[in-house]
Amino acid sequence: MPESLSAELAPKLAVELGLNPSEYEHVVEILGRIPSITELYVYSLMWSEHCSYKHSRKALRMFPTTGEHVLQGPGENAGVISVGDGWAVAFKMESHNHPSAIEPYQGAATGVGGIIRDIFTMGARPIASLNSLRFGTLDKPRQRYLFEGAVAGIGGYGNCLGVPTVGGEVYFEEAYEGNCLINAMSIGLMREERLMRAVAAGVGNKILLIGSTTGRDGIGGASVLASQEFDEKAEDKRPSVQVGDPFEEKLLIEACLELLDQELLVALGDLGAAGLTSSASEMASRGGVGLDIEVTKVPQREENMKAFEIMVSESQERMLAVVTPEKLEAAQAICEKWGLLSTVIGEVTDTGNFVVRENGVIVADMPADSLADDAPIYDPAMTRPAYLDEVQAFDPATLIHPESVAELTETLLRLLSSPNICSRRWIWEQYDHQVMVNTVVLPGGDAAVLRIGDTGRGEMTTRGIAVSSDCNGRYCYLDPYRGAQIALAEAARNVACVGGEPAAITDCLNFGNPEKPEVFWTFHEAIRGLSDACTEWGIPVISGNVSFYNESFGNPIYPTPTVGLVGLIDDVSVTATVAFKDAGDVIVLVGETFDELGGSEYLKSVHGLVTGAPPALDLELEAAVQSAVRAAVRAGIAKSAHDCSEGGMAVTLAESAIAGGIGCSVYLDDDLAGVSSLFSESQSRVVLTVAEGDMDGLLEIFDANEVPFAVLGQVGGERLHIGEKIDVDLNTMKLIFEHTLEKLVGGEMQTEELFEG
Amino acid sequence: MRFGVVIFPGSNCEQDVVHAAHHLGFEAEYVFHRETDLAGFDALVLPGGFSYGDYIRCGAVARFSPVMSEVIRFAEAGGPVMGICNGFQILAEAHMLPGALLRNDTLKFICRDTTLRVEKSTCQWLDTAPGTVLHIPINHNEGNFICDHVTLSRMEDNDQIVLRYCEPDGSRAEGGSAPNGALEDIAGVCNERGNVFGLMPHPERVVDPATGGTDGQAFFTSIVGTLAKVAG
Amino acid sequence: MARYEIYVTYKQGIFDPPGATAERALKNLGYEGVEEVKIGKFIRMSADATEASVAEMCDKLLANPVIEDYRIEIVEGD
Amino acid sequence: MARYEIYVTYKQGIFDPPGATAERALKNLGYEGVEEVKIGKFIRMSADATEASVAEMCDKLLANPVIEDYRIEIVEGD
Ligand SMILES: Nc1ncnc2c1ncn2[C@@H]1O[C@H](COP(=O)(O)OP(=O)(O)O)[C@@H](O)[C@H]1O
Ligand SMILES: [Mg+2]
Repeated sequence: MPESLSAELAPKLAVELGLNPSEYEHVVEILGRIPSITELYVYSLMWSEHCSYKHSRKALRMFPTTGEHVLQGPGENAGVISVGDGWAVAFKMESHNHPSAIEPYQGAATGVGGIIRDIFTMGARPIASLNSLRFGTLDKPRQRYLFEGAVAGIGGYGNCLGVPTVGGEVYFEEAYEGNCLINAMSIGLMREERLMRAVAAGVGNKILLIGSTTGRDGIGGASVLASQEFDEKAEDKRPSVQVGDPFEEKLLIEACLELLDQELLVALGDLGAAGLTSSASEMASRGGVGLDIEVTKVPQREENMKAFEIMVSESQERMLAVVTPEKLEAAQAICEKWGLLSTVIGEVTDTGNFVVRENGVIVADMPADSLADDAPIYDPAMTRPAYLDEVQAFDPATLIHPESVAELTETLLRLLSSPNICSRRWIWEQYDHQVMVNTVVLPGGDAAVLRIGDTGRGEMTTRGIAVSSDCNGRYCYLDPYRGAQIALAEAARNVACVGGEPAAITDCLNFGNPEKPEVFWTFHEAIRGLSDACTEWGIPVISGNVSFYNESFGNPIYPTPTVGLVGLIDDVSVTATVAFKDAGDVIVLVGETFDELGGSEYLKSVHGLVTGAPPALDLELEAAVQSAVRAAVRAGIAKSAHDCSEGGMAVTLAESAIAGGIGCSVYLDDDLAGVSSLFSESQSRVVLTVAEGDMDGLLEIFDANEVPFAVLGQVGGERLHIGEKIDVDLNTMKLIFEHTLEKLVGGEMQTEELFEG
Repeated sequence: MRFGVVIFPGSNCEQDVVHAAHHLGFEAEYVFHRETDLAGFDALVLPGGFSYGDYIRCGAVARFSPVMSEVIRFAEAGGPVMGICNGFQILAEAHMLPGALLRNDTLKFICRDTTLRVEKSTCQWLDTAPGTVLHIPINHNEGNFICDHVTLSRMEDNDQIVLRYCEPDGSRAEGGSAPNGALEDIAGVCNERGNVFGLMPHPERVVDPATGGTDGQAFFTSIVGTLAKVAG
Repeated sequence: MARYEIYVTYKQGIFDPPGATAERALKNLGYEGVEEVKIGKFIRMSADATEASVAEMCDKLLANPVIEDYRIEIVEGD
Repeated sequence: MARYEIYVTYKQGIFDPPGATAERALKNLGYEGVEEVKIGKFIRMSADATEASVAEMCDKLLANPVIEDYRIEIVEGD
């Protein structure tokens, strides 16, 4: 039996490690004695918010998680769907917010590294990444530093691995100033039969630790950084910052996939938050077996490490595998081939206990399932925040709005120079978005499209996936239920614009302190909204991540339930981009514009307001619009497709014109005031262009889907001309749209000056 | 035609090169960096990526891989060797090509389409007419080519400059057209003999029209003609 | 005008992948007696500035205080 | 076992993008008296090797003679 801590010290240390008194009592009860120091560390980490989901677990049960494509739902390292012809895709999104706020480059880089390990752990080769980012406004040097560093870190890590980063999103809002969000999504491809689960089995089998050495870096990272509020003292927690080694990770990918190809492994798991502790205990509890680990076998990069330090270290780029004794030699030979350390550190046992030894002496002996399954589950209190009534009652009609063509045109230019709308080229040009030569639709449009196949082995298909990540935190702040639904709607609409059919989503739920009833209410509403829409549209949630305690100086961030959606495409040779193509093409709006300026970028950019009710979302109409758009794209009729999102119709038209290098002339016949007609962010709208001769076919599709539509005008010329509302030449728009971000990042100017200049 | 595509630890464009070769109907096979037998290959490609993490300097460690002495021997015997991106960096570190590649002057990684002008050169890997403008993407952090003046004029005299970054119309901008600060807008160079060729842009990304274009095809097809000439 | 030399290195306990790679590569090249290779930055500058002001530059820009330490040396002054 | 410190710097005349950018950034931050900022590498190692052997490591791997110079210092020997 391990040496217990003293009866005085144990409860005090427990509190310091983040266990509350009743959780500590529960540990004592499970063990039937006072825990040893190693046990206390292990429980405190496994029962931390980050690892145990103790505040969110119940609410997450609302999500629909099954569907025709689902091979693996939530509960494993990543969800997996089948994409046809025996191919499967694994994906998941995860946050690395707090580490990135301390050290943006390494925080973001290791975030990418972590989520990619979750993917190849499942047996899939990582084939694409996305990133969803939130910062404060770029007029603050610290925010520029965080943004630049995070983008460089994401690129630095992903580029080195040779995994294309094909999409993402970024918003700059005051609400994220003290707590940036870095959500990384990874997608991997495999043959269905290769699906691997992290389930330990086979008494006597060896536990093999593969990859990097273990140091003191990131000790307690998961509990320290992700499970408490973030304050100015955060900088003192510096030693827990980890430096990523993408080269090691690249070798791990190759070695692990080769090990799986040769069927040398019983189980494979990655070491993420809480390191060896969580990886080993999860494997054991899933398999209903015990594990016996000797910590001194773990290769260490620092001297005199204590057993508990080794067990909880979050040193990056490590994997844990279960191997039968017969296959051990072959497995280690593959690790050696890739220049990786591999060390047997223990064995699978039949005791059901997770036993840790130091030089043979037991320092921890815990029922394995108690670590994962006996974690506390809370039912946090909820209160609807008082501010909601006030914001939702706001009527934008009470403001003075621009009306003349000159004023409206100026307003459009102002929106195109908004950091939330302007081109993200500055970001994605720092990401390798083409490696693996499967990227069919590059970043810069609505959704990215990837061809499915293994180019390296010549196993190509015509199938593809379309991917998008979305969430407008402002909408979620103004109405979390609807805002979360819009996040899903927008992701699905983006995917429809390239011809994709939504198959499943992952999510990353970024919220404040769940122990605050108002925060928890927004969390619960967001999940409810997302679940209702997922159920209605038949889109399951197959993986996800919760990030709480995103607060700074006592204020929660906007509720930010980021959605990462994967859609399916049968034939990647028939897709569409946002760019206008040829003069004479007819411009058609699918859907309808309403007087909905609440929560809009217009209200923010022009009036400095984040208020009002966000746009309405009719789930049925949204589905019909998407279905019509998808049909038009798949029929090869749609020459361009672009959904209306932030900035409204005017921005959508401007973006398509800029992307195509050709203008348009349209008339918006909608009885609305100019600002509403142009900048309203009404949902369920997509702008399509078709050759004149294809109009009949298009109308048939609209008819079959029963969608409202309007013919707006024609592509052509070098100006964006919106009858009686806007008239501006392409180049003026392009210069503003394309260069805002790099200028803001360079600190060369503030948005305001840029516009005035 | 059989290409050998050398994989160093950290290479990551090898499958793209193999795909390009297959797409054009050629054979291509991976050669692991520990291998020392290159028999049976007509031409070798060192693909892009981050060999050894690009730690110390890009290509600095890969240069010492066991396969490299064979690559050098292969080239010395006249065998064609092409280094793309990281492959170019490795060839430069191994002194099989002149010059060195510094950090982009923007200090940023750059992944974007570029326009390149084919120069008059002795390069065996490209038979495209000089003056032709090609669209080929770049994807690197350290593609800022540099060499001393003596080397530069020797390369010019020997027609060793194969590709230059240019404006879409083929001209070179006054302040330079290179997105990375490369000396004289140099994007690709060959050795005196013309059989060893290194370039920063990624032609393999624009071979399969489904995912790019076709401007990169000549970088894989020209060598066939060259080898036929030698054999004939 | 003084000339400064600044040495920037990872803080104790922070993993240094380039150093580790260099060490492995040197060993592979046959230099087996090599250990604890660490790679940092070496910055030289001329500056009409006090050492305190150079330290400030390090804190703000030249080093990343979250993961790096630095040391400043004055090479020659006037 | 001796401890070595190696300073790798760009050769005279080679443009150093990180150094130039750092110089500009420092000036923007208000440190106007800053000039000739050059950023190189600072390598430390323990080695059971002579200085000549360390020089060999530099020639082969740690520095690129086309663009870089290096200087070796022994910190302590035994
Ligand atoms: N952080 C990012 N990383 C990579 N690509 C990004 C990022 N942010 C935005 N993008 C890309 O820029 C384009 C426009 O983004 P966004 O305006 O969010 O699109 P949408 O409104 O259609 O969701 C998309 O192609 C998107 O993938
Ligand atoms: Mg869109």
